Amino acid sequence: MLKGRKPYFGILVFPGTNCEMDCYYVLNNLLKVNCKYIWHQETKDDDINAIIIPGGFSYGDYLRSGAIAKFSPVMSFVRDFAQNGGLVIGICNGFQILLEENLLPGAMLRNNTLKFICKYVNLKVEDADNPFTSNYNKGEIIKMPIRHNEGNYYIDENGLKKLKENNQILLRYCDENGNVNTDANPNGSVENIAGICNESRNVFGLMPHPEASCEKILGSDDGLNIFKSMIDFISKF
Amino acid sequence: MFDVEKEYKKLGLKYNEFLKIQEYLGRMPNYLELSIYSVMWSEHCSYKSSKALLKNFKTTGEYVLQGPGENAGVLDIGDNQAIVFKMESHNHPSAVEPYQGAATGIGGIIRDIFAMGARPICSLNSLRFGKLDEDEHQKYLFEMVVKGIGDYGNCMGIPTAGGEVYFDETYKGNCLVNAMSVGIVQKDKLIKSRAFGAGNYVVLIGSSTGRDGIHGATFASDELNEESESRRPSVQVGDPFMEKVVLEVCLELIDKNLILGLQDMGAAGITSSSVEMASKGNVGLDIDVAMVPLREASMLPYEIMISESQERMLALVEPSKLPEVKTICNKWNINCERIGIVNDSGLYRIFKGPELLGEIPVKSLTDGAPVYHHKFEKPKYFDDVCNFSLSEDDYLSLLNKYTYNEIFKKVISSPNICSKKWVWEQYDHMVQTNTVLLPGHDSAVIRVKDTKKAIAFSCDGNGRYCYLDPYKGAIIAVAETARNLACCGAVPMGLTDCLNFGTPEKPGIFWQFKNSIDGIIKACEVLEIPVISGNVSFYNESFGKAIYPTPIIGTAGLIKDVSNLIGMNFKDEEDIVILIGNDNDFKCSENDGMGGSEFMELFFNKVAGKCPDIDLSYEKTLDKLCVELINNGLVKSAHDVSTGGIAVTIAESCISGNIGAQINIDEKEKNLLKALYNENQSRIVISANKRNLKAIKNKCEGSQIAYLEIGTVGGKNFNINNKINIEINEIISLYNNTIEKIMSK
Amino acid sequence: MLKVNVYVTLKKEILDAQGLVIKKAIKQIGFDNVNEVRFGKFIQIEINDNNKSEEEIKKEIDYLSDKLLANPNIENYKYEIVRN
Amino acid sequence: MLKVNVYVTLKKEILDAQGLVIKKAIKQIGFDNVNEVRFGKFIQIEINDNNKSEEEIKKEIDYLSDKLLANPNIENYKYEIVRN
Ligand SMILES: Nc1ncnc2c1ncn2[C@@H]1O[C@H](COP(=O)(O)OP(=O)(O)O)[C@@H](O)[C@H]1O
Ligand SMILES: [Mg+2]
Repeated sequence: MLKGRKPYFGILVFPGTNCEMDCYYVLNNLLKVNCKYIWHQETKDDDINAIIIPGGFSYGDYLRSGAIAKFSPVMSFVRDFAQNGGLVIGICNGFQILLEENLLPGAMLRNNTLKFICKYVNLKVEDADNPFTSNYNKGEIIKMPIRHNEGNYYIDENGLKKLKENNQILLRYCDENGNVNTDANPNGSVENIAGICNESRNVFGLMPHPEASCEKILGSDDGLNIFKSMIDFISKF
Repeated sequence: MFDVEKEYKKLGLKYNEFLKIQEYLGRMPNYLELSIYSVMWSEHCSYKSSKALLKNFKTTGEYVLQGPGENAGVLDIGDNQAIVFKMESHNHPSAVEPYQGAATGIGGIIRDIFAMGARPICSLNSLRFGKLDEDEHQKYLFEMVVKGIGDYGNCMGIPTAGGEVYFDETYKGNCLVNAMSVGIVQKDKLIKSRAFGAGNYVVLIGSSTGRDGIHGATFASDELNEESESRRPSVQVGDPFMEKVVLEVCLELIDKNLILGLQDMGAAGITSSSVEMASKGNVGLDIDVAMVPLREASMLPYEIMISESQERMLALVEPSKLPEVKTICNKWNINCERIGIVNDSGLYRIFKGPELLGEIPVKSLTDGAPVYHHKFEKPKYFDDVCNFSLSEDDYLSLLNKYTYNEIFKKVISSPNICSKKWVWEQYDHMVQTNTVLLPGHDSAVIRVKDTKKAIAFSCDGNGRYCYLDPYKGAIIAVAETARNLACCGAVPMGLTDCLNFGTPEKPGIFWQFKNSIDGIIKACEVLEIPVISGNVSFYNESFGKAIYPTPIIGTAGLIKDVSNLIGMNFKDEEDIVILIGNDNDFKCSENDGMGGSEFMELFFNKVAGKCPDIDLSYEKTLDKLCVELINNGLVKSAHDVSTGGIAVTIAESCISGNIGAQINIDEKEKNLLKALYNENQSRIVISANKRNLKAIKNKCEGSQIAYLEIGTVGGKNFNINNKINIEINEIISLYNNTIEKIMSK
Repeated sequence: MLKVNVYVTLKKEILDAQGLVIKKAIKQIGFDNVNEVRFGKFIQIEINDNNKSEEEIKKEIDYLSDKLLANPNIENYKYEIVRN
Repeated sequence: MLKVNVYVTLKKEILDAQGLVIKKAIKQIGFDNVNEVRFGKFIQIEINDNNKSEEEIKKEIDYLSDKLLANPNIENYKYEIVRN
């Protein structure tokens, strides 16, 4: 029911969100698809068929990143939307919110460096059989920036096992040759995990910023295929 | 009753100032009034020591829409767009409480930018600390200041895309934290701070008011000593989340045409912001302290009036628009209270409900503030220190101790030279997706979406040069920023400054100040860069010893077509390395460019000698030429020679390009160490494909700029005259990891 | 009036990077008999007493802690209620 | 073995931005009888007992708290020593 329509992205805005315009620019100006902002107090929206929870510091990331945003009225809409198979992507703070909301398993700890990290990293596409990374080849190495304080992904052993069994790990930090090792792990994440999806593969969270790597002039356009994958998925019959 | 005679001193007022207040009022002030005068007449708010000199800056020019006088200066960048920027110091608060001091410094300068209606698009910072090695306190300050800047800017979603950091003993007791913020605005959405129209409301938006920062403005206008410890409560703390919300609220209010004026609250809180609004509009104002949302109910009226609680703005609102203003503030869940009303009496009146607590003529607080013309005199150190130069023997004995390789490695891993990656990786420098030249190059470059344009920014200032010659040192600071812009293909449009000096009442210090200002004036005149905003920070002394005079310059330049951007990194094997500009190195000039150099400090532990010379009109021609070469696509990289000399410049182009180079410097006429490490001005190292050499040479000749081929890009080694020969990987690791190593020790 | 002090700590099995750094610093200062340091949060909540039973209040605080103050995936909490 | 629990809180007069945001969130969840929320740190230190006197240990912890755990510009601390 969601497929075969013209893509229409809703970009959530919480107080403290700060990447909403960057997402808007990519969708509206670069990819020329419909998109609009959705204020955190909204409880429904009938136009959209994909949701982006953008990066930033919702509620200042006070207490715990993402912890307070999950109480916003819009989140019950997001939950319903996801349960009905709608595509939801959470980027950075958006990923943290999805974890807090339990739409994705695991939790975020502070970077093991105890510092904010802003830099380009290499990522390995671990799975291309989902609506978010289908435009890449499995095993492809892509470059995107990370910009976060709390991107140290944690999940317990059972959870990890399940993630692996269901191919829910979509992106891992790696070096430029694709080696996934401790040296290439910027923040201490379990098994270099940078992005995961849920079991039904329609909710995706990642720490790197695809919206900030969609133009060569910024240093990389590798992020574009995330959005293109989603658009293809929605448009397909 | 309070003892007014005793209190004025405690508030930092001088006797003659106290008399002047009585004269303005025609009576004794009460404590509230006295407090208001003391903050308004503090150096920080009144510029009483510097006003007379700052008047002489050139403040108009081709691009200038708004010079000094508003919250920030404004430059026209075409297409109905303008950029707004200013730099400000937060030195004293950062010395006492580095994390919060730096954070609130960033918060403060950002408010100045959106007070003009602009959306902040970039921040830069200039930092100075004592030497890091073996000094845990300096490391702590550095760590916390960087964290404070990062946490605040990152949360705001404003890229901190540039800056500079230097370490020198002179800043040990008095670090410098200067922050610059830049915003962009549609010209027709620019808003001013002027209050007008009797009956219009003054509305406070943002955080509630607490006791923090009381007497902060007077604190900033004082030397640091044992007593500053006990006055610590004046430290304010920042709430970047609140500021982000306040920013969005203010921009929404302006966008919907709901407000008539806007002013940020900085030093001296409600008092200075409201008085400035009234003074600029030549009106009077009634403030009701009972309307101010408080954090602690027990606050006294004077505390409310001068509290420096952060993240607050004052808006001028037409009464009929107040409900709509409130609706928007409610949507964002922040305070919005009408605390004042414009009157046409010219009086500033403070009420608590119906009760009148104080009454002061507005203009007596601003235009009527005292102006000082301090004495100035060449300081004693001057002749001594400048009459020094390294002898040939000095160089020889150094070469007896170290090899060329060892010397170079020491230079490239000096904290003043090496990469500041440790710093900028803690700053979100990419948010807003406009940073097209990442930190590490000569300027921060921010593109303007939906146009071909980009804006380049560079911050610079060299305290050592200014110590050796404040006039020339200040000129060099301006010239260095212009040259940094030129290396990115940008034409300078205007600058902001932050002037960090010691105690202005000392004639030697005031001499430094006066000469620095004259230097800036001269440089601005020749290079045609107007001053559009700035800030003065005096009393940068600890235990009676002043820092080196440190004027910091932040310049903005326009890049017409961002697709021409090249960066400083060497690109391809077999490209030719060319030095363009000042060829004094290869002749024998009187000034060897070693005075105040990093080399001299590093190996001889001395800051002495003659400040390098600079010929401003030559500099201007060189910069123009560089931009032309870039715009014509003739060169592949450009990087200017600055601290550390040409060896460092070439190495940085290799490091950022991850490629080696073979360099041959003609040593016939002078020793190689001098040639490599002198800091002579007006030089740029470019690289180009062989086929473009002729065209480049012709252009240089046409501009009468010296052209010299000095080597070839390529290979895995950094090689100069076969005397320095090191694998590029080793250099990269030294350059990139030095600070991290020191900081994790 | 009621005061509730909530203490949130990382679960034992989770590496506490902040705690480790503090431990290192404590050792550096010269206290080498430190064994372990755990870093947590301390949240003081003041509630207008509304004559709720201890039971009810506990239920509320548990709810709050579970949903907001602590993330049960990584954190434990405990609390105490102080009446005055 | 000794356990020291150190509680670090912002001084009363210092803006507690985190506390304010948490308070708003608690209200939003539906507990509108919250008066105030203060956000602080909770540091648990485990020390190998070395037969130091209570006195000595207190001196050490005071020193630690002052220098490292709390920022005296803006924070207060208190602690308790638990022996087991
Ligand atoms: N505090 C800082 N914040 C952000 N970037 C910085 C900082 N310090 C240095 N940088 C970056 O490092 C690079 C080199 O700085 P600097 O040595 O001052 O350059 P230059 O010698 O060309 O003036 C620049 O790109 C600058 O923006
Ligand atoms: Mg430069």
